[in-house]
Amino acid sequence: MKKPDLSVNLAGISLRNPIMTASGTFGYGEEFAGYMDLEKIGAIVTKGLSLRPRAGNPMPRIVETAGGMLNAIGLQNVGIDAFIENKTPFFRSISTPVIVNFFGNSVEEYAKLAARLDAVPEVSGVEINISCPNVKHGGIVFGTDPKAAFSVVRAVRGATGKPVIAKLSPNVTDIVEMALACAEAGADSLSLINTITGMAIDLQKRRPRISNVTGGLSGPAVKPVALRMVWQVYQAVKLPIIGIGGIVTATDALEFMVAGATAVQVGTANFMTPDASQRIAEDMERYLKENGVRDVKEMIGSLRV
Amino acid sequence: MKKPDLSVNLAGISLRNPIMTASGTFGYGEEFAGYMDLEKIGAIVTKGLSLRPRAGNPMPRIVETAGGMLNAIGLQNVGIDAFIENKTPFFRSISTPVIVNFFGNSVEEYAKLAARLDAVPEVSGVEINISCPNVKHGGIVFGTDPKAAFSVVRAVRGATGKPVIAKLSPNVTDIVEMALACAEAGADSLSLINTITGMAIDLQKRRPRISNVTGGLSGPAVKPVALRMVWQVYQAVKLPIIGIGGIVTATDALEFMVAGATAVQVGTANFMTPDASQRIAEDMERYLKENGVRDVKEMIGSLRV
Amino acid sequence: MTLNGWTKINMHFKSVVLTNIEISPGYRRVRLTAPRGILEAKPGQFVMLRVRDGVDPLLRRPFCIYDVGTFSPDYPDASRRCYFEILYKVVGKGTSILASLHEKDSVDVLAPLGNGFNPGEEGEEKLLVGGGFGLAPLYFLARRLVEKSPIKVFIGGRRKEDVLCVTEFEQLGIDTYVATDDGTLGSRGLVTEVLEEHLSMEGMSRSVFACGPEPMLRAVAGMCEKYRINCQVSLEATMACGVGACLGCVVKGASHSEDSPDYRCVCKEGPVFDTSQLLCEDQAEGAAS
Amino acid sequence: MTLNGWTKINMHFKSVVLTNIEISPGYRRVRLTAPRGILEAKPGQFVMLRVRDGVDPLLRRPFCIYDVGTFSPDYPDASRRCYFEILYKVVGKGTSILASLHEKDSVDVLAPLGNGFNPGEEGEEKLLVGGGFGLAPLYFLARRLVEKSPIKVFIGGRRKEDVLCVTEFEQLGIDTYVATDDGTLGSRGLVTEVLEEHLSMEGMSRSVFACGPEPMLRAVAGMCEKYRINCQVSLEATMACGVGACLGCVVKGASHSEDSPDYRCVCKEGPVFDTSQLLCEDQAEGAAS
Ligand SMILES: Cc1cc2nc3c(=O)[nH]c(=O)nc-3n(C[C@H](O)[C@H](O)[C@H](O)COP(=O)(O)OP(=O)(O)OC[C@H]3O[C@@H](n4cnc5c(N)ncnc54)[C@H](O)[C@@H]3O)c2cc1C
Ligand SMILES: Cc1cc2nc3c(=O)[nH]c(=O)nc-3n(C[C@H](O)[C@H](O)[C@H](O)COP(=O)(O)OP(=O)(O)OC[C@H]3O[C@@H](n4cnc5c(N)ncnc54)[C@H](O)[C@@H]3O)c2cc1C
Ligand SMILES: Cc1cc2nc3c(=O)[nH]c(=O)nc-3n(C[C@H](O)[C@H](O)[C@H](O)COP(=O)(O)O)c2cc1C
Ligand SMILES: Cc1cc2nc3c(=O)[nH]c(=O)nc-3n(C[C@H](O)[C@H](O)[C@H](O)COP(=O)(O)O)c2cc1C
Ligand code: FES
Ligand code: FES
Repeated sequence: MKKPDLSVNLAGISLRNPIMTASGTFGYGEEFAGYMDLEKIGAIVTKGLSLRPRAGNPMPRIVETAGGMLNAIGLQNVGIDAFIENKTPFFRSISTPVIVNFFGNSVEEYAKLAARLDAVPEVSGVEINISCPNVKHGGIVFGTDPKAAFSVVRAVRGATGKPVIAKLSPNVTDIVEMALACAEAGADSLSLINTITGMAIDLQKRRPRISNVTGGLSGPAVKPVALRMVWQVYQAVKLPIIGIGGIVTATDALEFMVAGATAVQVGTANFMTPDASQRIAEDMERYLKENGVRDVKEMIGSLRV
Repeated sequence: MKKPDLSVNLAGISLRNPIMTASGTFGYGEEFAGYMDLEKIGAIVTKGLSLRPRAGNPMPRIVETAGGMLNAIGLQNVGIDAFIENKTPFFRSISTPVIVNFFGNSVEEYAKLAARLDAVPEVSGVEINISCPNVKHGGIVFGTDPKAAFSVVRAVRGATGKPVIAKLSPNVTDIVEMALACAEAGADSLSLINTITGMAIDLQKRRPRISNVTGGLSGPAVKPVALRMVWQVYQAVKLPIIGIGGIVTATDALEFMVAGATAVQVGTANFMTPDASQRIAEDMERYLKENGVRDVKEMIGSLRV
Repeated sequence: MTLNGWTKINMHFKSVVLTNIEISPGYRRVRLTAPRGILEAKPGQFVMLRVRDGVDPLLRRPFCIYDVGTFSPDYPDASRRCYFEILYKVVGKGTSILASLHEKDSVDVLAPLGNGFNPGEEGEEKLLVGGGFGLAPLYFLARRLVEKSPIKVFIGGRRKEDVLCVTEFEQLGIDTYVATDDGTLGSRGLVTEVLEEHLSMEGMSRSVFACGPEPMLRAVAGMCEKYRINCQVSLEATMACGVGACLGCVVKGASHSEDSPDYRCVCKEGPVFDTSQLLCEDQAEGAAS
Repeated sequence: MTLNGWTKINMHFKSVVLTNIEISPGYRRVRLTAPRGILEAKPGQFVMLRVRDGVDPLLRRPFCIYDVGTFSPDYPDASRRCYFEILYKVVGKGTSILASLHEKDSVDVLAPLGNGFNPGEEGEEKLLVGGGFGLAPLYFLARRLVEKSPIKVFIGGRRKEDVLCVTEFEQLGIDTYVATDDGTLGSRGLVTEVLEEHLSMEGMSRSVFACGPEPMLRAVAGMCEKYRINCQVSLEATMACGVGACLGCVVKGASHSEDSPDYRCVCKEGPVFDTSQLLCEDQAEGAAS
């Protein structure tokens, strides 16, 4: 059989295949360049960026849980200036599109960042993190209140001509309501899910296992929840969806596409094995070939219920 | 050291130790009598009961996921009449308190069931399932809307003199709001969490792996989410809390108590090993002895943050 | 090991691998130590294995009992000990881990579970129909019935590798009829066609015992209905508890309807059912057959 | 095996267990095959092991390299192959699984990671201070430096079982000083007390290399500051990625403050740090030391 077509168009960004890396789990891409071929995946999403550098939370920041992990990095990042100066040169050395995940503490900060990123040619699109559960101000509110989400997305939409992806939090009663608010505000695409708020305790010390007390749950443990939310949103919203949550194999990735995702992001799996995203892309191609699927786009939303 | 005191008082029900079994995972107790000593645990919570018998969902109803499982049994149960006739005689043969989990499709049904159960002497208390994600009518609304939860709990409270436990759903933006509503309506205790709504897909068939499409996620995978919610509710509400979610070992159980639980329920672990609840109770006693804790009640809410 | 008071046959024990061999490509047989009570197990009953510690896999895996027996441990003056065997196909995570176990490795076992085959009347002809690992309970059944009744066994498979236990049945002196989809062993076609040839002939009173893939069971059940022969099938369903508590493993009973549900637990009321007890649907999705 | 173009020393390979032995109660040493590049590993660098497939455990486990070398496989005409060793304490899930691995079992390896010790000036006296499995990188360091510099090693432990590698250091001709909390081996008390005796004596120019439990490292660092001796410590932190991407493993750098954060990744900028680079806090919770 002919090589299957793995390319997808994500709100104007052409991806050679649907496999992206998830923000915060892949650094700025270069950290993984020694372990895989960055040209073999669809896109890189960088660590959440803010206007000014952020320290993040004290240690410990991560802990393993059954089938997953909790993290409370606290959005440590170099800030937009250092990002533009130190990270963008590397992006020019690769052809894979780079999408920048970012967050702010106010609608104005979001808009300001979006405007700054709009001027950076190495950036193919932006992903708005309205969902990070670790930030005390802003983040948690924007991600769980449809009105707040609307205003952030609307402001970002107005500040950039680049494709805008809104990344949704799963910590809500009704994910569809959040998705509709972001769609109405002008998002080009929705990515879901971010981490689920959780907690771990060290019994012997009677203390939380991460300094921030609570953290975000990710990894295979959350996959059923993520898959359900992608399916719910796919039925309600017309925008292309990026499926995220516990994707470790090409089968996982394709399940998300069957549920309605146009592309997927690989997060925690990068820690399990640093070439996870490349391997998933290659295995996906093999699966399509073996099953006579000529175009990966045929998989999108093909669930039969 | 002297034998530590494991007894707890749960809203008027004396438990010889804090280990209960979770509704739907332990049948009516007798199914496990051949594999463990039912006299060694604190209480048995029976399969969700309704006024009339219920068929439940078509097969398949369960699927394993990473560190957990999804179920959509659909609350199949024998109904209150058969329950009283066929199940209560067994309860008289054991001294362990039996708590009956139940649900209805309307406030009136909840109240009617509570009234019927009030007259059954073998029943030590009732647990209101307002949180089951599998029922199309009622359940999902009662469990995610604080006003609806209030009215159900209030009605049940009015219909029975037995201790009333309200079982909360984790599928909400704000678990504390739900807890407060149930507390205000007169619940004697809160149990959390019920399952998290999730989904699994059979890629080859492009079909959901459970007939109901979505199901409830349980098991070790959900433990971090459950622990977080118990901690949140403990800080906000004065009622005794029953911690549920992914408890497999005595360490897990004690972590929930450190987070604020007065007792715990063991669910999915009963499937991993049928004497799980007895083993947890025994290991808990050993832990307390080895660590010089004379009374398990000292553990409750002892988290240092 | 727990051999609790409630009823003697609820056993929960740690078991040690004695042997674990490949018997055909993709199929293996593992022999595991067991307490004496295992000798009471009935053909058609099953076990649930926890193949390793931890949460991956989370749930036990169900397997039919293929055989039970006793052996002498190879140290001096050892008294005889008991074992059971299962015959399994390597299909996924749990069975792959099981396949990787060595002598002396251990697994955690619940056994014996469910109800076995009803052996029926002595002297009557027993027709055993199976495919793949479905042969496991049928072999165990044959061992128990071979002295008392004439037996014929019909073995189907996609290719010759999927045809199991022929030698074992022949060693019991049982006539075997084999059919494969691709004709690499026995006749080409479905084993049910071979069975039908047999059923269509006049003969003594007989009954059918079947275990195998769902389409095979459906075909066998239909055929038995047509020839008015009693038929027992051993079913599969995804299971969590194995003891009738979770209600995860149900099949529709004969009187099932939307308004008046009649669900039976495969683990507790089965896995063997008389086909007359079951609802026969044209097109059932899922695990029930 | 991936030996990708970006930089030669990023290796990701499947490795086979050669030997896996207990060296003291609760401590083991495993020898694993590796590609040739492992010979370039520097003392203080570490590896991350995926001890088995599946999601339990989910994350890799970090271990310092204890030794590297070559061996002849025991089949005819085999060319020499490379190995590395780690010395580990069995503390939980991952290390228990590692302990259960047999010859020929395989693990997945990222190696070598992080920065090693800076060996400093030749001829200068090297004082190695370690406890428990902290001896692993120190032994590797000693092997590399023993020809060029005088070395003394100070080994601490709670009881004599926790005192590792004494024979190995002695075989290199290195003076060892041992202290145990309970006096079951060497002097009774803390190894830092023995070290201090040594530091307080006038002597040649020297520097300290330490790896072990956090309180020991704190004490050593404090002492070195007092005697104005250069000190490198190898730190531990919970890790996810091992390559500087997740920011899960940071420690506070010397210039850290709430307003102007200075966090360093233990995995990428460490695990070895000059103590002058680090912020010394009175009471740090967590993994940083
Ligand atoms: C009563 C009963 C008796 C059985 N007897 C035998 C036997 O004697 N020999 C034998 O080889 N197999 C037998 N099976 C099937 C066996 O249980 C499954 O093959 C096994 O559980 C698969 O586990 P896995 O982890 O290797 O596969 P998984 O990785 O879990 O899944 C691989 C495939 O097997 C299917 N599967 C998974 N779990 C089950 C389950 N509990 N029941 C049915 N299908 C499942 C999945 O849908 C999937 O298609 C029996 C099943 C039942 C219910
Ligand atoms: C750079 C580095 C080098 C190391 N070198 C060695 C070595 O040479 N030999 C050796 O025996 N150990 C070494 N360790 C520690 C080793 O990584 C842990 O002991 C191991 O990960 C525990 O895994 P587990 O699954 O057995 O324990 P778990 O079941 O995960 O936990 C058991 C205990 O170990 C602690 N722990 C778990 N993971 C880590 C981790 N990643 N880092 C630190 N502590 C952890 C837990 O908090 C818990 O108290 C090193 C750690 C680091 C960061
Ligand atoms: C260590 C870590 C850091 C993360 N940082 C960010 C971040 O900066 N911004 C963001 O939007 N999501 C962040 N995430 C969430 C992931 O991008 C992803 O949504 C989540 O981990 C679920 O996917 P997974 O299960 O594949 O990991 C982070 C996740 C992890 C594990
Ligand atoms: C098979 C199954 C059936 C369940 N049935 C009920 C039920 O009838 N009523 C109810 O309130 N909860 C039900 N639950 C939820 C459990 O009681 C428990 O809240 C949940 O499984 C989380 O605990 P665990 O992780 O220990 O299993 C069921 C769970 C499972 C796995
Ligand atoms: S497997 Fe639980 S009822 Fe059958
Ligand atoms: S372990 Fe990920 S940055 Fe160090």
